[in-house]
Amino acid sequence: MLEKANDWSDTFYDKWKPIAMGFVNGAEKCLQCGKCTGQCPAAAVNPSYNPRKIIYDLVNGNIKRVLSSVELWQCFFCSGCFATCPVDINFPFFVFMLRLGAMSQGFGWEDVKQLEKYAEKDYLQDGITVSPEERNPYVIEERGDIADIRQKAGMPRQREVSDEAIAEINMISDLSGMTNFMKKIGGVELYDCSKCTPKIEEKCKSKELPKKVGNVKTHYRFYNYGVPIGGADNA
Amino acid sequence: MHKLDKLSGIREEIVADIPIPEEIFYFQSCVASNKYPGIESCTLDVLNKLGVKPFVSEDQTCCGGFVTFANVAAPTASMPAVARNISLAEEEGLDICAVCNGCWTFLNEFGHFMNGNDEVKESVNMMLNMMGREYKGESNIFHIGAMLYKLKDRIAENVERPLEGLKFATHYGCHYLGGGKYGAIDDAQHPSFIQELVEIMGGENVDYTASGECCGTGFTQVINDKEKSLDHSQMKLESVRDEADPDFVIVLCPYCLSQLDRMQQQLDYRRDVKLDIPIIHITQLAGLALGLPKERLAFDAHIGGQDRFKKALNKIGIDY
Amino acid sequence: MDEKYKDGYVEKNYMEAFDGSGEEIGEEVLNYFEELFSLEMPLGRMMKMMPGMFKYAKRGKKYRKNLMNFAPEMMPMMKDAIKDAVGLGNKEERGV
Amino acid sequence: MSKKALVIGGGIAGINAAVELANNDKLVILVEKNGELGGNVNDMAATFPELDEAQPLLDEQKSKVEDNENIDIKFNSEVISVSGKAGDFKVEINEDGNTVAEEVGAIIVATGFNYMEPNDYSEYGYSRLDNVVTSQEYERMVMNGDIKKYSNSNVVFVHCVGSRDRVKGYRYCSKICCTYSAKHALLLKQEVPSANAFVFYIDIRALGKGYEEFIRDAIEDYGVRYIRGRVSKVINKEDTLLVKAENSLIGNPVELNADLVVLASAMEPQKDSKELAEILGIETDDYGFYKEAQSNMEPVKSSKEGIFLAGSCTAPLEIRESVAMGKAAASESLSFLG
Amino acid sequence: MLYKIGSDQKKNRILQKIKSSGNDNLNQCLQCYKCGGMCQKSDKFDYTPRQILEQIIDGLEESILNSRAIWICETCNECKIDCPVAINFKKIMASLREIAREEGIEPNTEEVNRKFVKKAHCPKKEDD
Repeated sequence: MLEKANDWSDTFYDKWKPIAMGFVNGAEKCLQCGKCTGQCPAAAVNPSYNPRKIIYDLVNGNIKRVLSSVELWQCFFCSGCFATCPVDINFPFFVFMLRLGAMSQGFGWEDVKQLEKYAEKDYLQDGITVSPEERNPYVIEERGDIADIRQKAGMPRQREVSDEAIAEINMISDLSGMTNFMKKIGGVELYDCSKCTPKIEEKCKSKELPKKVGNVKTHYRFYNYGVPIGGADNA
Repeated sequence: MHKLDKLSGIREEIVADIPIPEEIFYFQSCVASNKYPGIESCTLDVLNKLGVKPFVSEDQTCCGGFVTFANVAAPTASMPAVARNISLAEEEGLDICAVCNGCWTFLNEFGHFMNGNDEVKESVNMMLNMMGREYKGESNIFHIGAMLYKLKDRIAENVERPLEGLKFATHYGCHYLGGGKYGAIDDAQHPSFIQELVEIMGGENVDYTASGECCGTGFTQVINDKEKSLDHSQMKLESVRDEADPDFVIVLCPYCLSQLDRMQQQLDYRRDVKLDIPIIHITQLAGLALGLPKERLAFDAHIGGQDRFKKALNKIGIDY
Repeated sequence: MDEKYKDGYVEKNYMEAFDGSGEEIGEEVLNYFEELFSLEMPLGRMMKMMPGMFKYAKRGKKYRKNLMNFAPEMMPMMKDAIKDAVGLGNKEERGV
Repeated sequence: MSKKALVIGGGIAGINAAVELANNDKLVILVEKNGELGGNVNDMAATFPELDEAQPLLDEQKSKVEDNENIDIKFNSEVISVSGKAGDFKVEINEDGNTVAEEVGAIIVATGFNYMEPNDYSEYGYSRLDNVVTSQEYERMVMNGDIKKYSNSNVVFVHCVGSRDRVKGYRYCSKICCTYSAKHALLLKQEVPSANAFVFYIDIRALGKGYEEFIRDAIEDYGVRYIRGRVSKVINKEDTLLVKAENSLIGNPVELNADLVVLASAMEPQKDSKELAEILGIETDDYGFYKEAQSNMEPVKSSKEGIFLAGSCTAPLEIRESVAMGKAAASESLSFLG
Repeated sequence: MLYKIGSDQKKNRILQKIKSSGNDNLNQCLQCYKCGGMCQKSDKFDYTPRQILEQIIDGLEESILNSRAIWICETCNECKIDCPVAINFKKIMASLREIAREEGIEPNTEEVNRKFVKKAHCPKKEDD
């Protein structure tokens, strides 16, 4: 993997810190000691994920490799690295910000598309991100309807969020541009698992990319941090 | 046996400045209300029993942490939503108590951030004034685990159903101790405050190698890349089954609870791994010890470990 | 080994996926973040907020009341935004 | 100008300073906090890079001091107050309870360092897990032969515990852990050839004469496995310790079942170094090490005239440099002794 | 991917084969990457030469034998000339290829060096 160093933008990180309002700072203090990758659950299961390399590329300005990489989207967000880091780098915030940057370049939309349903259908329509609706057939017949369990526990059958609150978060979402951000992606419509057929399963599992998101051309991502031994089949 | 006496990482100065309020704003968590209602009912009853009246508001929406860190909502979109939720508690003049690591970290992180950055606070308040609300940033956010640890003497007095003969393993979750390491009451690498509570309630602590590991959700990996998330959860649950073989695993966050609970069925279905481990939340543990009835504990909402639930609960006198 | 990862597929393609050198891509991403995190209220952004406010107002009477008592605070902001956009403000201050 | 000099601290630096002054027929008062001389070298099994026995070497130095009648050694004693200026300081020393007043021309501070107790590093579980020891305890284990029970087992040496760490430790590098970890691995291999030694390092800093060859011999001839990556966690499995780190030369995380974990903990100043600085009226840096007058040109002079510094009370040093500094402090203080 | 170490080096099959084939100064490698810097084909490699050495010592057979580097190596041995400890990298690559052939692992790269493609009619033994 040839490092075209002249293709790096070495002023990116310094200019980026003030813009990101203090969410991201401290990466220049990194000792490259590897303490974060040692305890990282994602690095243990993914063939080529390595937080130390991502910080190294960010600070040195190799942002092309970071933004176009699959590894950036494999982070578990468990902030164990922030807990053990000897220089206190809050790595999950870096991943969160870099993912926003990668999406602005057209990468990562196949994952965000699958999550968009939780924001548009659940969060904005009934104010709760995780909806009571179950899709796992085993859970539906074994455990039964959650509303009965809530009633047996002496609580209202369904948690109510007042429409005033829903009106307010919808306004916040419109004002801050989140609504038209989601309209561009168009979420994955989720199928009923109990009526699953091979065709539906193939469509549900496939991660096809939205053609374009707004005026941003979308691309597939690449394993930029090492050869995916054994990991390539679900690339 | 967990070596408690040797070195406890509890940060006394942080525990000291947690106030014991008469009333507190209970921040409803989305996974708890729609998947595991036992957490909500136990929290309300336990707080009432311990003399802290929980205040529940229907205006309180989701903390928005999941949609933000799943990159669907940019931070500028979810910060006003966080400020709106905190302003609800400020209207009542109460502090907030969150039952989920994610809610606590998200409200805390953005709360501190907005207090530190005035222009952000101004622009957030500009949006909130449109709805007639205002974010002052006075009420602080506490985790239910920290509250229960702070009220441990009252718990000791109110234990009605001592948990004799039950073995408890713990899973502390990542965001409270790791992500919020400067606000949490315990040390991220070797936490022990749940073990202390278990000992107060009469139970026995067992330890296992992967107790410090993440539960495997990876925040969005369980949706985007289920195989990797299953690998990690399998490693963790097998370490629990083989080394600790507990009656209950206590977690601090409903999202960990849903992951460790439901992945047992997925692992059985996809990878033929037989697991039968009951996973309960710390509020349900407190409810168990303070003698709450079976319906309020709502263990039937849990998917995995149902036969072990039966065995363990019969041992302490609940015919489940 | 997956077909996609043979001989230099990665080097060739991830370079082509970006249409621009590292510096340009850096500028683009920085501009995106600048616009995402900017706190000023130019007229364009205020216009984009209008539909959200109307939708909120349509929902009911008490929401309209909230917007009404927000109006006095909004008026000065609108004036500055329009002044900036139309350029009536004094030139040196805006460094034109 | 009084003929007497005061040397605070009976470690290897203090001993050499006292002997040099005594050989120039000056009277020396040697104040030692504990009951015996030698300081940190008492716990050492061997020295590097020659790997020869440390205790005989130390006894030879101690006898030089004890047989020298110019040196009056005060055990279990410490300095209470110092007044006056260079050439005739008035010093009060608390010796076993009763205070003694002395007049000295110059003072040499050689209080040395102590190894940091890495209790804050709960990821390594220092005082929580049994088989996790610091390098000082490991040296004692080698000396009294406890090391023999680790035959055909894995012993892990962890670098940079407490040093090069802004959050829970000190930012400076303790200079000699790289070399003495190699020494520990060699001692292990000589004592117990069937044991496997693993050393987790960030970068090898062999900062002295013959140290690089010493470490390379450990790697090449004795087969000590050096892995570049800081240890992230030491987890308590049933009977072994699970060490988690990253081999950052390949980029993959690594797991290892170890039976003994040795932490190369940071060398920090003595607990009471700040109080002693106030008594003497000299400056310390923010860690608590004493500040030299000028770090390059006047490494031995303290910030106050007539008071000299020797050994690792100024910065983490190896024996060789502490001895050199002790002798330099002695020679510089001669001009203040009548 | 996480891998375990600690089992003694006797069981490390590849290391024993390389040691038996004559260069046992593998642990003298300083990991200084002088060899990769000057190698003409190192931009085509997926693992740099020193990473392959490090993996041999750790016994990561699967990732070495599946790597592209062993098949693209030009066997020009320039790396041995510049190496501060003169590790005979050409021989190491040769024995890796032999193991890969015994295991029947197909080279996963089209740019296989012509030298290693054995023609049916050609009696010459590979590499020398």
